[in-house]
Amino acid sequence: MSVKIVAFCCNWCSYAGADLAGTSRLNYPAQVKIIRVPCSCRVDVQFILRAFVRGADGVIVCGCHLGDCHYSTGNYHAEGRLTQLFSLLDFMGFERERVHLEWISAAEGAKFAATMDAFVTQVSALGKNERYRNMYTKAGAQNE
Amino acid sequence: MRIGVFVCHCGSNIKATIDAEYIAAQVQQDAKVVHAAEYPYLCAEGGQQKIINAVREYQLTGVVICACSPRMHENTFRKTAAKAGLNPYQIEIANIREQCSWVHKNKDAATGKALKLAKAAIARVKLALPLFAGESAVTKRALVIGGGIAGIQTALDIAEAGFAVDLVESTPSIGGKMAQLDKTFPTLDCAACILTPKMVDAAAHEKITLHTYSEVEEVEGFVGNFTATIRKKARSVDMKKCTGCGACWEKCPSKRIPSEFDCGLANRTAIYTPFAQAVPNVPVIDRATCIKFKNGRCGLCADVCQPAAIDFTQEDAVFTQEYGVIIAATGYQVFSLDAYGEYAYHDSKNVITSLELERLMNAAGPTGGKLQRPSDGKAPKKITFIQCVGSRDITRGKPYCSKICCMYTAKHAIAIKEKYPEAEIEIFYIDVRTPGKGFDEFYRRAVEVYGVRYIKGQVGKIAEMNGILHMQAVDLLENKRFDTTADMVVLAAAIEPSPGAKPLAQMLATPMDTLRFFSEAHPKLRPVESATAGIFLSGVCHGPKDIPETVAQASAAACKAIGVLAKDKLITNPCVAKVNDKKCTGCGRCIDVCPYKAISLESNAAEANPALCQGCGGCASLCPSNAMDLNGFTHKQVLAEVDALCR
Amino acid sequence: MQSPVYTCSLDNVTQLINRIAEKMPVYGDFGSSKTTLSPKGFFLPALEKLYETAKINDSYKITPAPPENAPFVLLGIRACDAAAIEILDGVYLNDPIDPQYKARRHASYIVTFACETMGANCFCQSVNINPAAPKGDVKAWVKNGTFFWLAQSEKGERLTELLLDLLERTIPAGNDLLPVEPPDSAPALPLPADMLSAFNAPVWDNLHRACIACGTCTFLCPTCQCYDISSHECTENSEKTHCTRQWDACLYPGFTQMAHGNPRPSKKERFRQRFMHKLVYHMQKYGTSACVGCGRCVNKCPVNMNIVKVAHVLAQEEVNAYV
Amino acid sequence: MWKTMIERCMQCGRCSAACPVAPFMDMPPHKWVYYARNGEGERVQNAGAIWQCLSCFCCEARCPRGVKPAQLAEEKRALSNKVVLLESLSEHVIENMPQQLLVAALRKAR
Amino acid sequence: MNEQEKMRTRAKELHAAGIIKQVLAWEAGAFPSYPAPAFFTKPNAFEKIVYNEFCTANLSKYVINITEKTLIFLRPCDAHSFAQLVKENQVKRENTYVIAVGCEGCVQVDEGEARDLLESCRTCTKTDYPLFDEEINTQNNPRESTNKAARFAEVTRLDSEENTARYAFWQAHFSQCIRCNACRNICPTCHCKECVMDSDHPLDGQFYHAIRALHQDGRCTDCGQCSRVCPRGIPVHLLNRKLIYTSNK
Repeated sequence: MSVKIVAFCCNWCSYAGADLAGTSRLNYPAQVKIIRVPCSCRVDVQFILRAFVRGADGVIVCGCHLGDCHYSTGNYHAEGRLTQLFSLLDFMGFERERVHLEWISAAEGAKFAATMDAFVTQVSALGKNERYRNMYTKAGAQNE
Repeated sequence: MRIGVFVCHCGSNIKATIDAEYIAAQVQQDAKVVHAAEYPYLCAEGGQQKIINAVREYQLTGVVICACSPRMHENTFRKTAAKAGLNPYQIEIANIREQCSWVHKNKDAATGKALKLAKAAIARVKLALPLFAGESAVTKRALVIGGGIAGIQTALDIAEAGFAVDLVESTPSIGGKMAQLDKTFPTLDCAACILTPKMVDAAAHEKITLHTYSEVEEVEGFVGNFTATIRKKARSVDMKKCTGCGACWEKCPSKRIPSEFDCGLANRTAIYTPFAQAVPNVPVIDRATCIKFKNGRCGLCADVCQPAAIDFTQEDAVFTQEYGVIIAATGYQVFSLDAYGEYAYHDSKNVITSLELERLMNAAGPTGGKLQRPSDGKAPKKITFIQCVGSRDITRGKPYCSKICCMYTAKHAIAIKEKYPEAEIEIFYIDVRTPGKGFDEFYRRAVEVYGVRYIKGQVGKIAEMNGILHMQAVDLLENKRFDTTADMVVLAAAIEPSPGAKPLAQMLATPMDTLRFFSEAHPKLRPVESATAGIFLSGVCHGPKDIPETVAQASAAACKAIGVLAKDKLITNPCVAKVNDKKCTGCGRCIDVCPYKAISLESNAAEANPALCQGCGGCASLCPSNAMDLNGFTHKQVLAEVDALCR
Repeated sequence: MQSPVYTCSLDNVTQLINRIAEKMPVYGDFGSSKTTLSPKGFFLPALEKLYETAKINDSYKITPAPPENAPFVLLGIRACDAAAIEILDGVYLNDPIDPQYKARRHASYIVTFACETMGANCFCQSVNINPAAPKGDVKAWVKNGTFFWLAQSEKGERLTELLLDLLERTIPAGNDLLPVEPPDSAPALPLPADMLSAFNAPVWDNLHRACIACGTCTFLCPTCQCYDISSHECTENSEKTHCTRQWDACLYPGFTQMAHGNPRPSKKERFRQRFMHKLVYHMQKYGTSACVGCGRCVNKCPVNMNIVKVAHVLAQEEVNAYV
Repeated sequence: MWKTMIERCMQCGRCSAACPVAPFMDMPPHKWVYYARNGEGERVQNAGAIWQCLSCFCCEARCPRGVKPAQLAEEKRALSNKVVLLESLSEHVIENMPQQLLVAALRKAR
Repeated sequence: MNEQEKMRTRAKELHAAGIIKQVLAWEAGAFPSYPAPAFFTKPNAFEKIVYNEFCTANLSKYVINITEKTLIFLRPCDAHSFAQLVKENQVKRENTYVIAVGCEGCVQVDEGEARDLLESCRTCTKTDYPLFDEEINTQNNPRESTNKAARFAEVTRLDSEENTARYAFWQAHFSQCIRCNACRNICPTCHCKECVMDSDHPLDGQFYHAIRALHQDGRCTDCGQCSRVCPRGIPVHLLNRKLIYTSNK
């Protein structure tokens, strides 16, 4: 079963980058499904964790390059918060490669497609996200 | 909840790789979807009509449109929904063109993904609350901070449009740096001839109120509803009575105070007007140097003043005023050359900056326009100009090019050669940058007509020995180091924002770059507005620029400000943060994350000001108890979308 | 006819256990003290699936979970836990009978073990339970080096038949049949003079504040028997759902959350309910307090709140800050 | 090897202007950086100028882009296998050689 | 430990002087080594105040939204939590009268006997009191910098291991978790009126521990209560320490 990827894209830069990838007819895997958010700082840690628990195998957050944020400091807060989340997930033993933060501007359609390609291959290598579902069940226990 | 789903073919753009009928059929399995249809061109007139009819016929309370990117037609479909009587924020768009049909070739994969995106949009629209754009009143009055050419031009344009303007200037007279200049490039017409008429117009204009010798102390509020506290420093002279006759500063005994206006090259009295054509032409008592204020004796000026306008007991007057918009026009100052010992600027009187040269050349200046060496007053026969002193320097100076030096140095060279044809002028440069209209022709005239010698190289060291300035220099084209001498050296010093800019930016909560220039909202889309709504940028406070550009930008800032003042009501973006005060514990963590300082603590619960909030959502995702939420992108909506996409 | 007392030497007790283990699974041992978790989990698991529903075109098919009636043996159950199991029987085996509980309970053999010493925070004697005379299908005890085994129920006899070749009938000289009686160390747990008035006692306002409503006491308590039923969607395919029963705690805010709101809105009501149920309501309905004095809640409560202090305060014996 | 930041140079010539020894050099400091940047390192290495450099660091102090010509010279000297023999300097030269030049020369002599 | 006497006398004096209305301290329980936090309103009850190495509960959370003027005794870890609560406007400083008390570390109690020093006390690096009105032998806080290394030893040890080894470590622990929320209810900086795990994510218990730790990022004062109260002994404080460790870097 192919992996499920959720991508949070900020409306002003990376979502526009995704649209540009579209208009330039570039190609990236269909498992990637994009959720539009006003700014990368709108991506709450609960959204990412909820996605994993509900069956996503990889989550990528895209935002404007540092300094280009439409809301001036949004992406700095996003970076601060998400680096803490990623280091905690790694600490808890979840594969760090299932989450990713990338700055993509409205003019980088090609970069968007390339980033999605690379991310899907990276997550497919890890396969389905069993660790999230089994964290609370003893390896052998079956009470789900 | 009755939802209608409309799948667009977009001609063949979507239809080619996505099976629209299949999606229209599949979404009907959801009990809440009461109508689903597809149409070749939804954005066209026919398509929109189809949506309006369906909304009326099936009494739809939510519409999902599977078509192109919301960045393309979100507003179009919002207007369609409004026409159909539905709240414009109860429609959701699934981007199945740019982000699906155009980027996935395999039909099944594309259709499967499109169905998932449609289901996600349905999940969002089920939770979409009707949103209503807020309104806030607009005070029909503008505040311009900084009385240079930029501030004056902006004030005049706004006043011409019929709105009241307060022009606040910290020095005793408006005019700014331009008043100190002799001639202006590229037309060589005299600065005063352009500036003074504008100053008089500004003073006389019934819509403009001048507040000179005043400073803005505090600014609160938001676009349309600013409240500024302004302190009018005590001039110790009653402005109504004073006729500007000048008897007082004639008689004033303390005459040895270096005049800021003349860059210290001449002296002024304790009671003074900065320059002859000062507007308002009312003197100010400099309390730090006036003998009356130092030890209570003197008071001569009061005695000679017929209209008895002198009033030593005058106090600072602080007043608050409502404004709709604020324009920053704080201008620039010359970069201090303390770090550049090698040019001996502080050691030798004959090494001066270009601004000081402007004063020496100015007819109203300390030498009445005669070019003299500040040390011995003789006319200099050989003058050397050194460019880029402090500019383009990342170690001790400013990393940027100050933009105006190449042109004003060429102007000085021509002006000197016109008055003293026999003078010998050398200019050391890295690159001569003259990009403006008629600028390069002007620079070539200096070289070809007036025989000014441009040397591509630099001066390493200057030392004054018995009146002669000896210089160690290098000529890169000759590729050799040589020594030369000069009677006077003029340094083209860098320019930097005026000291008042940083505190003002903090007061207005407008972003500033690391070099203390105001940051524009967007270099191309919104060049004269700051990121904070209602604050506009005029002149060099935004970045180095010459007078033609300053005036152009000043008018642009005025036009943008008029755009706000002309409206009676400001429509505020409805997708703003809103707090559920039953859940909010008042911990205040959201306050610091807001780039627009839109959040405040009211009786132990946070509150977001809809007029200031731009809807970035940083506060909503920081709030641990989900008390803070963002209209249009609520926690529940995004979670529902995540669930729909992950199932 | 009271069945005879059997004995065997201490070292072949493990043989006894292995023999039983050949027939059916055996849990627990004759360890030094009571287990940290109570045995209620064997009859009322923390989480069990009640039934599954599957959607078949437009109708639903419900498949109840099969009852677990495979026999099993619990060894080393102490007097307090044995009494607790009886209390649970009183609730789950009387009308309305709980089928899952009944299946597991009838399949179980309880081998109890007498306590010679009182644990640090045991107070079973205060709730008139004799630690030396535990109920259960079989009572076992150790007295100066010999292991005694006495079947006390029909199930107990069936179990003893399996071990006849390992057990002897002879009683070693100088030994009477009774196990050692530990001294009576804790005063009787006082019960509120007027049962129902305790509900409005002003002490609750102050008494509840230390509690952090974490529910650890209800989780460990052998007699706490409240549960919550909820149905979940299988995350894999949304056509199937299953309904589960899991332990709940009256201390949790969601415990009595209803459509109109929550009759026990604040921690105070929930804290009061926990102890009123244990000391007063159960006493009224079944004649005994629902507390068996095992002391697990005293030991594990993070803020050292416990039922003994509450009982004393309720009985107004102890005048202190709360009154 | 050494952080010479030569990529930042804008050929303004201030280093050569500031260099006290530049008039006597066959290749002024701004040319060292120019050639080093264009990949002609050997030209600089073979230039006599790098041996005339007093290591007074005036060039680095005055450079507006933070380029390090003196360190570039130091690097080239280290690369070249030329050796300044102390005994080859006459008595007279040692007496009235400026103290700074003596220290710089000795530091380079091996 | 004569702090107990001084605390009782000070409580009486302050109450008599009308400066305070009630006292929050530890009270002797029915069993000797189980003192519980309690509010004392009647002076005659002040005799019940007890202070020994069994007083393991952190008192700062009980003063949230307190209305009457309360005397509260704080040790270094409680004091830091209290300061964070004041910073987050959860308690009005003027409603509290704070006495800082010395602390030599508390011990874990199991079956009535004292086991070893609490994990948080063994690696305690706090010897200062951010805010207090009075002090009672605060000089004898012995812990100096010796614990600085110990504080993050476990975090660095886990970090050095393989990702799968860490997963096994945490799975072994979290599969024991009974979601009693004690770690959330005891944590001073976890004071939401309604927890998002109950309101917005009732069915997603799997990321409860990650969310709880991340919500304390930048606020956690490392008082160690979350691990102390866990009935299943899960070292959840390591999650918070990891966040502190990375944000320090």
